[in-house]
Amino acid sequence: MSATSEFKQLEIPENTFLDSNEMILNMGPQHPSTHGVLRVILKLDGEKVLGTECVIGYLHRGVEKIAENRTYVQFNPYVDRMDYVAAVSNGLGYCESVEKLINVEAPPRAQFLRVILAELNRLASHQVWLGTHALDIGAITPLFYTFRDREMVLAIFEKYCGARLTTHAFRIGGCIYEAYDGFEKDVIAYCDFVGPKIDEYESLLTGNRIWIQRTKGVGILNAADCKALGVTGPVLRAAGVKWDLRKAQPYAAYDQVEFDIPTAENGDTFDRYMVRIAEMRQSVQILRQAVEKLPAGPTMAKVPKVLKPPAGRIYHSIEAPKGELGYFIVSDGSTQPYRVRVRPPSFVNLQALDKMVRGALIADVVAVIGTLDIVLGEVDR
Amino acid sequence: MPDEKSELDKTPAKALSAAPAATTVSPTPPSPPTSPKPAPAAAKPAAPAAAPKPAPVAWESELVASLKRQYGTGIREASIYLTDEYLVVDKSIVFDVLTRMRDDEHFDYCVDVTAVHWPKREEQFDVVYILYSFAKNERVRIETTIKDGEKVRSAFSLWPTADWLEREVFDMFGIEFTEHPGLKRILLPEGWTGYPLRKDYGIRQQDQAWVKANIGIESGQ
Amino acid sequence: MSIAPLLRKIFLVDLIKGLSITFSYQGPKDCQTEQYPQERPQIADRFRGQPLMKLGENGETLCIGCNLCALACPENLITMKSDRDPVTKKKVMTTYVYDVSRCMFCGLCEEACPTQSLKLGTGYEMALYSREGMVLDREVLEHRTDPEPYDK
Amino acid sequence: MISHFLKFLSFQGTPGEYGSTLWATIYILVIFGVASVAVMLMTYLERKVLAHMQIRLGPMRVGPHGLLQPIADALKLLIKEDIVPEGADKFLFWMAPVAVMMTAFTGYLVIPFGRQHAVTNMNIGVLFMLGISSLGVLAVVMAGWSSNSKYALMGGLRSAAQMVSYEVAMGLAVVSVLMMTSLATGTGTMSMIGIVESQQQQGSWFIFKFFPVGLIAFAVFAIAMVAETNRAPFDLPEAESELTAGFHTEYSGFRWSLFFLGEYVAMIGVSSIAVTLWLGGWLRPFPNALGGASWDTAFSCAPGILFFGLAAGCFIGFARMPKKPSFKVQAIGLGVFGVVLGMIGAALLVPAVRVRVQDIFWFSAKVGVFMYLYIWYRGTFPRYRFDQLMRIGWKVLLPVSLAVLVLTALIGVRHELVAGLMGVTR
Repeated sequence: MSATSEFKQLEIPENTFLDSNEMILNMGPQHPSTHGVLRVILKLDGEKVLGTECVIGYLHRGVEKIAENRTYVQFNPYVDRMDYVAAVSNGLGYCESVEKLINVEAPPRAQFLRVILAELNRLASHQVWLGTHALDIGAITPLFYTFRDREMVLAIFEKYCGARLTTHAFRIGGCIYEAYDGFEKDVIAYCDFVGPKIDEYESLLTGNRIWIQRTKGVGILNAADCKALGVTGPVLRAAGVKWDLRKAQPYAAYDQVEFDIPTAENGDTFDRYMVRIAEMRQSVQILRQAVEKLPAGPTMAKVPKVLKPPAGRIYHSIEAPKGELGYFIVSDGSTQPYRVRVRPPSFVNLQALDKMVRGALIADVVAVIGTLDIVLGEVDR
Repeated sequence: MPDEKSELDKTPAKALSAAPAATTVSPTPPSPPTSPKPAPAAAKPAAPAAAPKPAPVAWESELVASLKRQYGTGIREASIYLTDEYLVVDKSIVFDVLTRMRDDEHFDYCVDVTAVHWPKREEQFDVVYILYSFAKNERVRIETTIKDGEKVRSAFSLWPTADWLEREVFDMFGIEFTEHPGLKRILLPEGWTGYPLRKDYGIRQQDQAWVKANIGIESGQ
Repeated sequence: MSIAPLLRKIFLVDLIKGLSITFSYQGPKDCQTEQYPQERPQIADRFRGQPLMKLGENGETLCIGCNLCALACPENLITMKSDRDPVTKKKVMTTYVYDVSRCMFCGLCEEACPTQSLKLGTGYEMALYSREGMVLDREVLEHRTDPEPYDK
Repeated sequence: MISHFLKFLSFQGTPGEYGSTLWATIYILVIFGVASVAVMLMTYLERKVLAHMQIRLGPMRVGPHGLLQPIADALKLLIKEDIVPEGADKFLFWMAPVAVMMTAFTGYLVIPFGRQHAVTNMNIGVLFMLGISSLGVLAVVMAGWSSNSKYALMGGLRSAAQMVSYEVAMGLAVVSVLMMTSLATGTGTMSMIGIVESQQQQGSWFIFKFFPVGLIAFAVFAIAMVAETNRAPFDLPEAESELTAGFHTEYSGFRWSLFFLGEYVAMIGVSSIAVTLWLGGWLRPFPNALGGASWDTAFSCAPGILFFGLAAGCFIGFARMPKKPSFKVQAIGLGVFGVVLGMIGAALLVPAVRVRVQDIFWFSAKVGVFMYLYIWYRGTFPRYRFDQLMRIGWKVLLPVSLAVLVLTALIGVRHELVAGLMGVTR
């Protein structure tokens, strides 16, 4: 929440006739399209953006400090509150990290359940992204269609673990909830349902000339910039880097399902849109395979009731819908983590905003914020 | 609905009663009955299944050997712990090592920069860099230790992503980075006193003066 | 540019495709709105909502005063006091306070409960006009009658 | 008094032509009232139609099926606190909404809702209408400037640029119609009533004239008019996701409602121009294919039948209402509303009323189609970016409208020549 020190020296002098100056425009934290409480200070020349500065922290809750004061098990529900749109992925990353720390592996059934839920969540997250992104660009209707389809995912979550948004679906050592009766049927029904719906989003947007004009060539971020800025997830893949942690360093049961990593070439907003749409299709494919292969067996590994991991430190990361979500956990041998560091994809990706919007127009800033797919709960933690 | 017994009622109890009440870590990960998961690319040589507690084992590789040749005792430790490869290097050479990692070893992606506070040690802080190489699909952690008040050279010139990550470390731990383009608080408001992730900072503690001056309330708690 | 895309562009095919989708959704059967107080959502059995303490068949409490739920709670919102019964030498819960205002419905307490006495039920209409009402004691948890469902 | 009344009723023309200031004033008041009611209806329909496109229900609580929602909105806006931002130019801030209203309503002076149903038959009607509607931009700029807010200023600037650019294409498209009016009479007319009458004489709506030239001119106008009224997909001046609300960001309560009213009145206004110029104004559809006195009678029954249909819809809704005590008032309200609609429908079938009302009905029906299109666009399209908007205005619409103008002239001259050679008398 730093002030505008960088722009402070740019005090606007007394206006004279036909004298033009740069304008500082404050966007947010109360603004319809900053996806929460992001504040962007724009330096403008007319409508053209000369520079930006992000001011974040309005939603800072000190998750990492909370972690140091909770036991490993107790901290689990808190991670759902970071990226609340993809709570399952957060929980998956945390549980896998602690499992790595205590050297326990979840049973195969749990692994597959995790894949199913994480992919459902990826679809839900992308649907929220698509709806809000389209809303930013001015199409208000896709939002309602995507939220309708997301509703089915939330219904499955509710039936599976009793909560819709902040699910707390996984526990350290596996999944504490057994799949309910008809779980597989529901997932397959959702797969059958959502396929045509993705086509529908596409026919509303993909071919639309306004959509193409608004997204093609906007907010270009090439592969080198992506790597330098640490940008991961669909943004990186849209720049042509075929890298997905699900393939590069498989976790859960991702090595037992087949899927492609969709990529694009230009790294502009349209490509990121196409990559995410393709990812949704891949997720549907993963879901079908995972349901088919879902093995029988226990869902929880043997984990002591009082968790005291040996002293040590590990880093583990997963492919969250927004990018690489990592947990760096330091244990001192007690029941509480000594330090938990969350490597949030939204936080790192948001850094690229300045690079992407320099020289663009105000309308593009909104489009780029949308295409980065940030969740302020995760940016600020 | 006291008489309605849903599955939820049974499952947790079953799972919990199956778990041993002991406080020690169960040493052997249960081997899955069907199709054991093939080891991922970075294999799991560490943490032998029989060992009661996983311990770091020495990390032998060409990279480590060449680094050791170049920096000698500057490389204090090179180990693998639970598949995580990490180096502990001296503060004086950490920037050089990072530069080398980026330029010669293709670690072109800086995953994270963070810190850990150990108030009882003389060198209070661990500064941790997590690097990843797309070409090698390999992740390396580079750690260094510094005293309170000591400065570290910023990795911004190597990876621009370090900008915000280092600002967050500064914000939360008060570790200063030299040659950083704009080192200031990022999550907390400017003018806040105290560094929340230090161990001597209480979980309910906050800058009362700031809160009073800027928000006009006595306390947020 | 070949002729077909050009024609498609001139005749606004892309725009008409979008228009036809929004047009086709106008029917009342596609409507997804749930008119809340009249139509009530289907709540899953596992839903984690209103906390309850279940009673045994004869109306006796199932709680054995083990305090595990209070220990499991990340928010420390459960306060329990127990005494040892002088006759049976068993622990007996004396007071039990559950502060729903801080609850995040994670379900760790019900998982910790060895007798399945504590449960997060399916009630979801928990809005109140006062914070004090959110602090539930044993009486409320055990004999909670669901409030009159909102129907206006 | 009564004879005066009957004399005016039997006069086939507007109050302006009749030369009565009293009747003109009455007409103005009636138009003002009806337009305001139409805006309220439009807000209700917009919310309902948009909601259904977005698989929602829209307003359902205030009155049966939210029928009283516009009234509730209006009340809420009237009693809301009126905030003037610090540092605002008070006078301009006060003037801007008034100016929006004035410009929007002044154009209605020349709109012919029927042969008799216009305040006056002004000989420069179209020019007057275009001129007045382009004055609206002044009010928007005033609002944007006086608010002392950067968002409002940006909105005002965008609006000024946008309205000025699209005016050009709009005007050129109109000129092609004016040329078409000269075909039958030798001299064209700018009178709105005259344009409709010339379509009647030529036996063709101008949208079908010299197919597809008329259609293209109409398309240019239809696009430009959406931009002119700042509606999606050209709603940049008030682009919510970028500028929160554009030029009226700082307005609240009653002042804001004047902007709102002005916007919708302007929408109806420009749609009226389009209807008058291309879609035959108050003329009923299929005058040639389905001509004759019996068809005339059949078509004149349409308004009554429409109201009966609406009443039937109300009764179906009445029957479907949940049978709960809390719904009793709503159900009765819907039933009563249905009865009222039915009675109106019955009244509209009386021959004397029927003949006088059918013009207004056909005109309103055509305008209604445009209103639906406005809502439909808003429900479907993303928003253009500023530079793209300008590009379309100057690089697409302007050349096309120029080409249409030239084509119309060429075809018109050829048509006249052929007609002259054939010796057809005008």
